[in-house]
Amino acid sequence: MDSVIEFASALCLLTGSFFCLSGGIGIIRFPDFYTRMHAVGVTDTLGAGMILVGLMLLRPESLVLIKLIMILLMTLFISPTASHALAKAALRSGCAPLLYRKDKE
Amino acid sequence: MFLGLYNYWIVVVLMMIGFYIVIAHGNLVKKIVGLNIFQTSVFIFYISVSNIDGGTAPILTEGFNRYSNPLPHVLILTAIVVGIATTALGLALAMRIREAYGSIEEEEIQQRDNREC
Amino acid sequence: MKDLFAVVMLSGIYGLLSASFFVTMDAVDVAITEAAVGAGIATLLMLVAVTMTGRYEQTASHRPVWVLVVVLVTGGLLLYGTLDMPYFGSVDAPAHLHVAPRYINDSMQEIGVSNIVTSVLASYRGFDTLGEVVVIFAAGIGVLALLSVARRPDEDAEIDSINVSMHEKYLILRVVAKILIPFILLFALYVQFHGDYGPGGGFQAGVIFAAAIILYSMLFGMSTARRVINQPLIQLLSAIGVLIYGSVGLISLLNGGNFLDYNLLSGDPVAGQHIGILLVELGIGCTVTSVMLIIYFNFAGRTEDYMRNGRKGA
Amino acid sequence: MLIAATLAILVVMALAIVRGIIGPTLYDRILAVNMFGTKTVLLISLLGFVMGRPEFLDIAIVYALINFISVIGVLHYSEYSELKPGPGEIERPRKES
Repeated sequence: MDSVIEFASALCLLTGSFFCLSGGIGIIRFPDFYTRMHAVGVTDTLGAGMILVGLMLLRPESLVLIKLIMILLMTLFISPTASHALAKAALRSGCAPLLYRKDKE
Repeated sequence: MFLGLYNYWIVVVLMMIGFYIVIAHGNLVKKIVGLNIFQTSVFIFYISVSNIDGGTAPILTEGFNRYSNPLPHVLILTAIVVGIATTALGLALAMRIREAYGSIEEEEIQQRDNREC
Repeated sequence: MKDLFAVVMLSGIYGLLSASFFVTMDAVDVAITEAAVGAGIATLLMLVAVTMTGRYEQTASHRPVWVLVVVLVTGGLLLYGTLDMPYFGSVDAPAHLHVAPRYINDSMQEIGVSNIVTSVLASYRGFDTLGEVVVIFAAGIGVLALLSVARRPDEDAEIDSINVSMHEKYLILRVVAKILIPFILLFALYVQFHGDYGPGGGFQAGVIFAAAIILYSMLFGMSTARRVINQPLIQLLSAIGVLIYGSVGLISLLNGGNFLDYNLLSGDPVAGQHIGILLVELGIGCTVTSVMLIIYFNFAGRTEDYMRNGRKGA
Repeated sequence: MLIAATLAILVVMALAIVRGIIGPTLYDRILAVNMFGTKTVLLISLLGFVMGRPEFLDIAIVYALINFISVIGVLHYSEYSELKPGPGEIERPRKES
């Protein structure tokens, strides 16, 4: 039983790290601001969630578990909100997406 | 042989970066950023001194008997909060200078002062 | 870098980075403080200042070589000085041999608090901390003296119009913030009172508390926030915090002990220490919260006035 | 496995710093700071487990909250009046009147 949980947590951690890494590559390689934000916004939530779930499986004690759940909840709240605010602010300031700019030309 | 001293080297490098910014840049806000870097290098110095091999955070629990030194932590904890308060004071001064002189570049302020004298 | 906005952003990253460094160095209390201060409040204040003072730095007309020489020479001398220092992490460094073992070994019996940092902060070196709190208080007064503007109370209609225009812009943020703000305040109280057993204490809690209110004032407008948070009250609170701290010291003096000797606050020395630390942390929390709020409200209020007048002038 | 995840996070943080330094527009930098903040939360939670004292997750919570507040603050002030960057963000020093 223990080894099953350990394996599951390792799996979660690995997939989480993979998502984070792909987000990191995305923020460097993508051509304009909105695509970069897409890369980060999507992978951040999922990657962070996976890693936190992996940690939860490692230490199913009361207080640590509760704190991890709180962090998870907050990540789920905060990360999309921040992305939304960022995109809105960028659009408002007149920073047009790349595709839109190409269409106009 | 001297590799065990690398923490001090990092501190010195950071400190000198801050020092350089404070001296070489004319913009007052940038000078304050430089001062902040300088300040953080001192924090890092204290904290790295307090660290002990195999030690753990100085909160007593069962199963640990070697803790890192709590005294520098206390000093730095208060220093950080005092640091932000003084930084705020510096920024407030910069804002007032901007209102009075229309600029926060050191040289322009100097020129205006000279003209008025 | 000429763009000061970028400089501020990078300094925010620097704050986050140094806080993770503090975690790896086992300094959890320091890390929590740096997290709240270096990454949050400092970045915000610098941004406000940059908004006020202009975004671009002018090119310096000359980069004197002597600056580099001075810096390099000082750095070289400092590096030379480090050669005599004890190695990183060594157990028998002079810093670990004098008072630290006493704190670590005796604080459980004498103070009864498992977080040694808290016991050293509030009890063993209580007088130092009093000094720090007074410095923070003085800085708050300084900012108040430099930046405060006499303002007439905003009219209801004006507030409403600002409110409506912001409502549209910040709708989603407001909904999320409404969920988060009570939680942040609650968490600040947890940090305040859990400081005896985990990382935390008055300084950290004060900053977090202030951060929650700053979030509110950003999303709901300065005028609304000014109505919710009474300015004279905050100024009073910052003084009251110092007063609580000082009077705890005076009470122990009156009970026949030394200044800030909490053993005499109650019949049992350990219980006395508990009461003393609790009160002192409360005082610290009050002062730090209200000073941070004073600083922020004056910075932001000044900027707001400047922007409004600038627009009218243009 | 914890170590591997920690290393991955460190690499991502380095990438975020690179974006923060080169990022052509202001919003790229804000994005980098935001991402760096989330990754710091994860790093601290992981470090707590690596060091064997996971009681210190309070710090990670503080981070998550403060990171949100600072991102909102940055956006709020970057929208203020004349400081808006143009698209493409021409970096030239501007004479202040």
